Amino acid sequence: MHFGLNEDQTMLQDSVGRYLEGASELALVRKFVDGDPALAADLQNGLMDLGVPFVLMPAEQGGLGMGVLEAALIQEALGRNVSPSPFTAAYGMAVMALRTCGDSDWLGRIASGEVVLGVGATEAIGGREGAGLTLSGDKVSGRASFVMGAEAATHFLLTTGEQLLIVERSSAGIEEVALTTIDKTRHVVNLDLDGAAAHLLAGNNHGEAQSKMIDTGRVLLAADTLGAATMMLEKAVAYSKDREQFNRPIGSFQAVKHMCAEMAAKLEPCRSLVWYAAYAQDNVPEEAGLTSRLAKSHVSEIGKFVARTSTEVHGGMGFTDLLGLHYWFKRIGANRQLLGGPQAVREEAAQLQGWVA
Amino acid sequence: MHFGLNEDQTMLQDSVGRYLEGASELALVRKFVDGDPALAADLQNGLMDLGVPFVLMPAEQGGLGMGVLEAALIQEALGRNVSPSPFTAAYGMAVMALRTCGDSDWLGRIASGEVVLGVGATEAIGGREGAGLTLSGDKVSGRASFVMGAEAATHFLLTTGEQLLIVERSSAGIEEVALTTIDKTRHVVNLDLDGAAAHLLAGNNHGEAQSKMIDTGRVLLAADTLGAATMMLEKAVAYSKDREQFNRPIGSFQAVKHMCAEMAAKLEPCRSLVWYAAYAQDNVPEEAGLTSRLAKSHVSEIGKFVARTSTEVHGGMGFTDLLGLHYWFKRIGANRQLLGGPQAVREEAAQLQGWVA
Amino acid sequence: MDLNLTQEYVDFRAEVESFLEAHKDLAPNRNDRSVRSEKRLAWQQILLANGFAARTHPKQYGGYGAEPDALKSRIIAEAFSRAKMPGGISGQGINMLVPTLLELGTQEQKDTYIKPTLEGTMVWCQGYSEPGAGSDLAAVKTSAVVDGEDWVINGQKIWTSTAQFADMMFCLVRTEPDAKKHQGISYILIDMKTPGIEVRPLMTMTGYAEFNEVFFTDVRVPLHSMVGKRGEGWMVANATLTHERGMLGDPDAALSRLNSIADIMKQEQLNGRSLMENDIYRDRLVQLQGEAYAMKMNGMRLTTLASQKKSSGMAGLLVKLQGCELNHQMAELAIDVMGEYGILYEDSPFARDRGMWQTHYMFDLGLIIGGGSAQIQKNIISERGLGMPREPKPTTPAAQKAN
Amino acid sequence: MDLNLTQEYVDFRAEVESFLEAHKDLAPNRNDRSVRSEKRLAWQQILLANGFAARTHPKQYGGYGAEPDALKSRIIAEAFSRAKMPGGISGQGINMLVPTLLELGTQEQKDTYIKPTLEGTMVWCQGYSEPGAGSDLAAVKTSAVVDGEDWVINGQKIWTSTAQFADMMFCLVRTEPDAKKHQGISYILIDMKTPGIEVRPLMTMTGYAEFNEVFFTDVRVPLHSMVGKRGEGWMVANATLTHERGMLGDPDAALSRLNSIADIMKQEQLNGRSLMENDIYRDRLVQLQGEAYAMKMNGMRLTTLASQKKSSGMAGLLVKLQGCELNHQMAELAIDVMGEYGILYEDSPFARDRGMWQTHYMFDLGLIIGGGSAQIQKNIISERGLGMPREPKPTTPAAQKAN
Repeated sequence: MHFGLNEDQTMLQDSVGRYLEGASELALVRKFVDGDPALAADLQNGLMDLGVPFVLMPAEQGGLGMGVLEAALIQEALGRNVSPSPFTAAYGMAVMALRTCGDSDWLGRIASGEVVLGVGATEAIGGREGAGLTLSGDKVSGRASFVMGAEAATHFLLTTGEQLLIVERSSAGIEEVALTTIDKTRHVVNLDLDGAAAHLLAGNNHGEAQSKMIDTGRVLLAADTLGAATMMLEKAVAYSKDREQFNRPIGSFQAVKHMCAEMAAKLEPCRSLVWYAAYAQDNVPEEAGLTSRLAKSHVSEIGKFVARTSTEVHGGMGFTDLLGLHYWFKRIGANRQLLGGPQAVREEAAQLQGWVA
Repeated sequence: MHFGLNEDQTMLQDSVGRYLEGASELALVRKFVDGDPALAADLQNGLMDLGVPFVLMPAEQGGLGMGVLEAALIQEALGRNVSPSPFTAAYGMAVMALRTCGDSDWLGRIASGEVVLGVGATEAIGGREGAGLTLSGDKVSGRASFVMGAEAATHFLLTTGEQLLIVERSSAGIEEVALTTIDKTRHVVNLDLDGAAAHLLAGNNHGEAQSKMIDTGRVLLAADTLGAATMMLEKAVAYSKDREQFNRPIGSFQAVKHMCAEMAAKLEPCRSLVWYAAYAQDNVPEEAGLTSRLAKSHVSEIGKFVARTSTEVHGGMGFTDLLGLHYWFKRIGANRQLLGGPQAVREEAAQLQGWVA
Repeated sequence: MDLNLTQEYVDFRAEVESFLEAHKDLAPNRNDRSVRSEKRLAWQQILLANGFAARTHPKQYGGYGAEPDALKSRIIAEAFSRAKMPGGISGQGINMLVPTLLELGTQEQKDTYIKPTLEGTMVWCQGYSEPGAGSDLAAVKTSAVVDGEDWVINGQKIWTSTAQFADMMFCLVRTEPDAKKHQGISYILIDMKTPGIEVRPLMTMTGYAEFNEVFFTDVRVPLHSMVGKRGEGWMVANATLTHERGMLGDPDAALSRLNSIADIMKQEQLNGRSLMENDIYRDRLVQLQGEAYAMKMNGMRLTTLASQKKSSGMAGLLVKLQGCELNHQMAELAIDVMGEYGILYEDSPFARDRGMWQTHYMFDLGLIIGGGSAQIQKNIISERGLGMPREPKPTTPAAQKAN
Repeated sequence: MDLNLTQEYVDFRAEVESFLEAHKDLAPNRNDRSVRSEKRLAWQQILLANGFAARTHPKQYGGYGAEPDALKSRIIAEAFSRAKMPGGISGQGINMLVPTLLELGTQEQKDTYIKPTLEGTMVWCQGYSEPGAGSDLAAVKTSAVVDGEDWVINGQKIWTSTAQFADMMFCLVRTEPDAKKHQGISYILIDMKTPGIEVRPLMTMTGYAEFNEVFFTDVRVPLHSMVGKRGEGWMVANATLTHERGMLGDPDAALSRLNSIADIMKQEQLNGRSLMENDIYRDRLVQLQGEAYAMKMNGMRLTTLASQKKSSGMAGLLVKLQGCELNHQMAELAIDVMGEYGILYEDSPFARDRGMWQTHYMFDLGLIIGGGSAQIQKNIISERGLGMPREPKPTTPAAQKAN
């Protein structure tokens, strides 16, 4: 028994981390947020060079054939560097769905780089604003909201709740509405579909594929928050050692020390929870659904606490745009709500355990 | 407009407070808790001498004809001194019910000292363990649970949910089961009734009387918690100035200072809320139900925080029996659950505002 | 305890209400925040003349000269709020500079500055905070050195909220670099049109520039621009800092914000059910309502204490700490209720009120941090409110030099 | 990451399980807390012989002499727990004194004390805390003065949990009253039957006497009773204090407590509805489940780190702070769920498990406070875990003398 990362996993995380630290530095993220799309493309190329987008892709399709744990380590590094990347949707959720359905056709098109999938899963979680899709023959209509991975998508993987399907972004009958969220490091859109051509995924286990896709997405969002929150804690500690008030580093005040201690004490167990939830997706099927939900909801709550507390430790500077701390704050805030807020996800966890009908 | 206590009210609270500080000192409370009933009787006599038990009694019956605010001030002093007293039930809730029904007969018997009423209202709030009473003719059967004021009761005022009635403690068909709670400064009992003789209260507005009785009880429990929590804060501040660790009074450590500041900042607005809720019972009928519930639930939550935090400030000594701090801790804990826990009471507040069916 | 108004105040309220009814056509839109619109300045003149602005300021400086009466102030504020009409111009000039000048200014300063400030034609900004002097305000480094008939000022200020359209700044500068920290500071008035002043907008996490930075490069102001003596600036500033603390935290605002959230919860739907039917959000709403009620009643108690000219004690010290936290938590609930729609911002389709609750959520966090952070507030509550000991002075060499 | 056991460990687990199956008739009831029952002592002998107690202690002192292997330790603990059979005797003697003696004791001390301690025939209590020395353990005042061949001890200890039936105490005393605070302390072993020792039960807020106070009046112990040198007691004690921190906080226990609460929620009814149907309590339950899972996984990570002989770092430092808080919050939920029945206590009719959840609620608060309070834990996490600066030393005269 070994609870922790093995050497390969540590190396993977280190190499992605080292790459992103330079390639996704804050100045470049700011440019992306201001409308210059270059960074997303650069990162996509850079990550492709490292081979990491294909982490979940089966080896038969030319992927790395690794598991959700490795994907989570990559996602953690992306969150840590607030990197614009469609990874969660395109290479986490979508590949998991296709892999589960055994759809080698679409997997192959992704492996070749021809296709990048955005993912709209909100309708399978809880619909607002009249969202929801219906399939009639091979035409799909309705609204898919909060579709993730729109930075780079050529196609979208959507769900009717029961069936998974793919539409081409440029096809007729799709009206795309760009959404502006607090987190401008990633792009989400609404899609209004009116008889758009839909390609059903292979296989007859779409229900299972949808579950695994959402479980994977939630684990990855938890990992993203873990990375972002870890960075916010580190920044708070560093700032508190550096910044002086009343002729002392503020990090020598008990109030500041205790704020940092509370962040660390709450956050560190989240790391083990994310590791285990990710590992369980591939290795402990009976715990996959529960741990994905517990990780998503618990890490979201702790992430919110860290985001606020780190900002407080930074004082007025944390509140300004000058240090850019708010990019992490907002990324954590967006992760909290995407694919189900904490309360909704906890309710699913209770249902799963038979605690409520 | 004057939001605060007038001179009479301040004098009332001061005189009750001064009296209880001596008469209900901790050493005597300990004796009571250990089984010696003397203190309850002494306090009853002492309070009678001050005239305060009749605070809510109409002047026509020889009472003081004052309001719930005055009763709350007395209750706050009782909580502050963890005094054994049936005041909440006997002179707050019961008198309010009788006054509302216009039952001058029973009021008169209370005024003469012949009758002291315990009150069982739990069944009107939410029944567990098969509790609930049914009236058949003038006989009542069933179980009344968590009947308050059992220290001194000669009779009990009970409810079927719709009708208010009084039974004599010593009458046939009543089996009394003493309950031990964490808070041994007050006595509660369960009553198992089997065709016990019941005296219906006068009037045909029992529903209104029951509401006002419970509202009054909740305001008084909030006032009791306010008094107990205020004392716990004061004790924490005093202890922190006195106790030295690392060659400094612990009250000079920022962590301890901030714990005390948080207690004070949360608790002080509770005082205004209790005052207003109490005042509203007699003077702002449209706010009486809501503010009674908000006071009960909010002050319970803050009370819990203060009870824990004050204990922490006292360190190991707070955890031992030596200082007796736990009598306040437990009184606050019991108040929290009696007449409806915070969540149940908030749900009633939501119903009252039409926020839920 | 008597929440009814006496006849005097009932009459006064009626008087205010009939004034408002009679003048409603002259009032500018209350959401119009522009500083120098003609309509606003004209409205200010009307308010001054009728005693609804600068009510207790001396007549000789353009005020109304009434006796301070906290209850009447509250009645005025409530009547204006009910009528949805804007009250008098407020801001740091009226709230902070004018009281300072009345207490410590020279006759010439009073004559020159107070009347136009009250009339709204002279707008002020405050130059206290610096990048290195936040919680520790006495650490200001912006220097002022005598050169001939002038002070020559160099340095930088931050968090100056109205600098971009202010005529004047009241400012803390270091004039005696060798004196002990608190004794080397002076309080100086600066014309913002003086050469060498650069105002740069300061963007915050909300994405809006609610504040500015102000840079001084060899800015020359006449020697007589000082309020109080050289080296007394700390004392002068502290005389009015207490005013600022009292300005924040309106308990009625909290309850009205709470009601907005209740409305959202009734309107927003998830899977076709109103979110007000969600037990958990509803319970959080009532929890916050309990606290908002407690804060409102605490505020009413403060009004009474003020009208009795009694010290507000603990009830006053806690207002900022608890009020900002309550607002922050209300915004948090609103966002949670909206689910994924809660993260929509600015001009996004589907965004509710341009993501106002996110703006609140962040800006309220800024208020918790700024203007005397939560940590400083807790120090004050424990020391002034509870009489707990100050932290012992540290023994580091740097600290010894400074003390 | 590989949560499967290798064949070696699968075999080992099977070995433990078959041992347990074979010996189950010899095991005492695991709720039997009596210290010296014959059955328990006999069971301890069996466990020692088979390597399920004192597994890694040297053979020459009665241990089993195995290589330390954190995973095997865990497998043993889990197998015993699954079988509901009691493990080896633990307690402060085995957990704290024995490691100290092995590291710093004289040969004679090792020979005299270790074997009977491991066998459970010699029971120890710990004499560190004093009424004036809680968080600040180095402030001990109990004095030991040389008189002839003896140390003469006077003073008082508190929080000595097993003093009422202990044979011996390991104890911190002040031997050099004029030395600096941390340098005047010595570590001494005291026979509890020595005249002049009085043990008084210490009642806590739970109503039970979980601890004792111990009073010393002219208690004489031989000079050779000291471990380490005069004045080195602080160092000796700290060598094993770290062991204590590791002992607390069993993550499996948290999840099993959580499941008990889930059972309560299914059973308890309000107005005829199971409390598990209450959305708010259920949401609180799942919140705590998320945290309990996180703590369990953190604990598994610690097992792996320990088996790799790597430092546990932050993951280890946080266990006590977070674990106690989690337990406290679980008790809080259980009480809230039970409503009015949640306040019933002791032998009250209708009380659930003699008010066990109230006992937990209070005792867990005691754990948050005691054994290195939450405040001290946060200091340690920030300083050792995050490398943040210590608080500057104060300049008060008293402090200067002491430092």
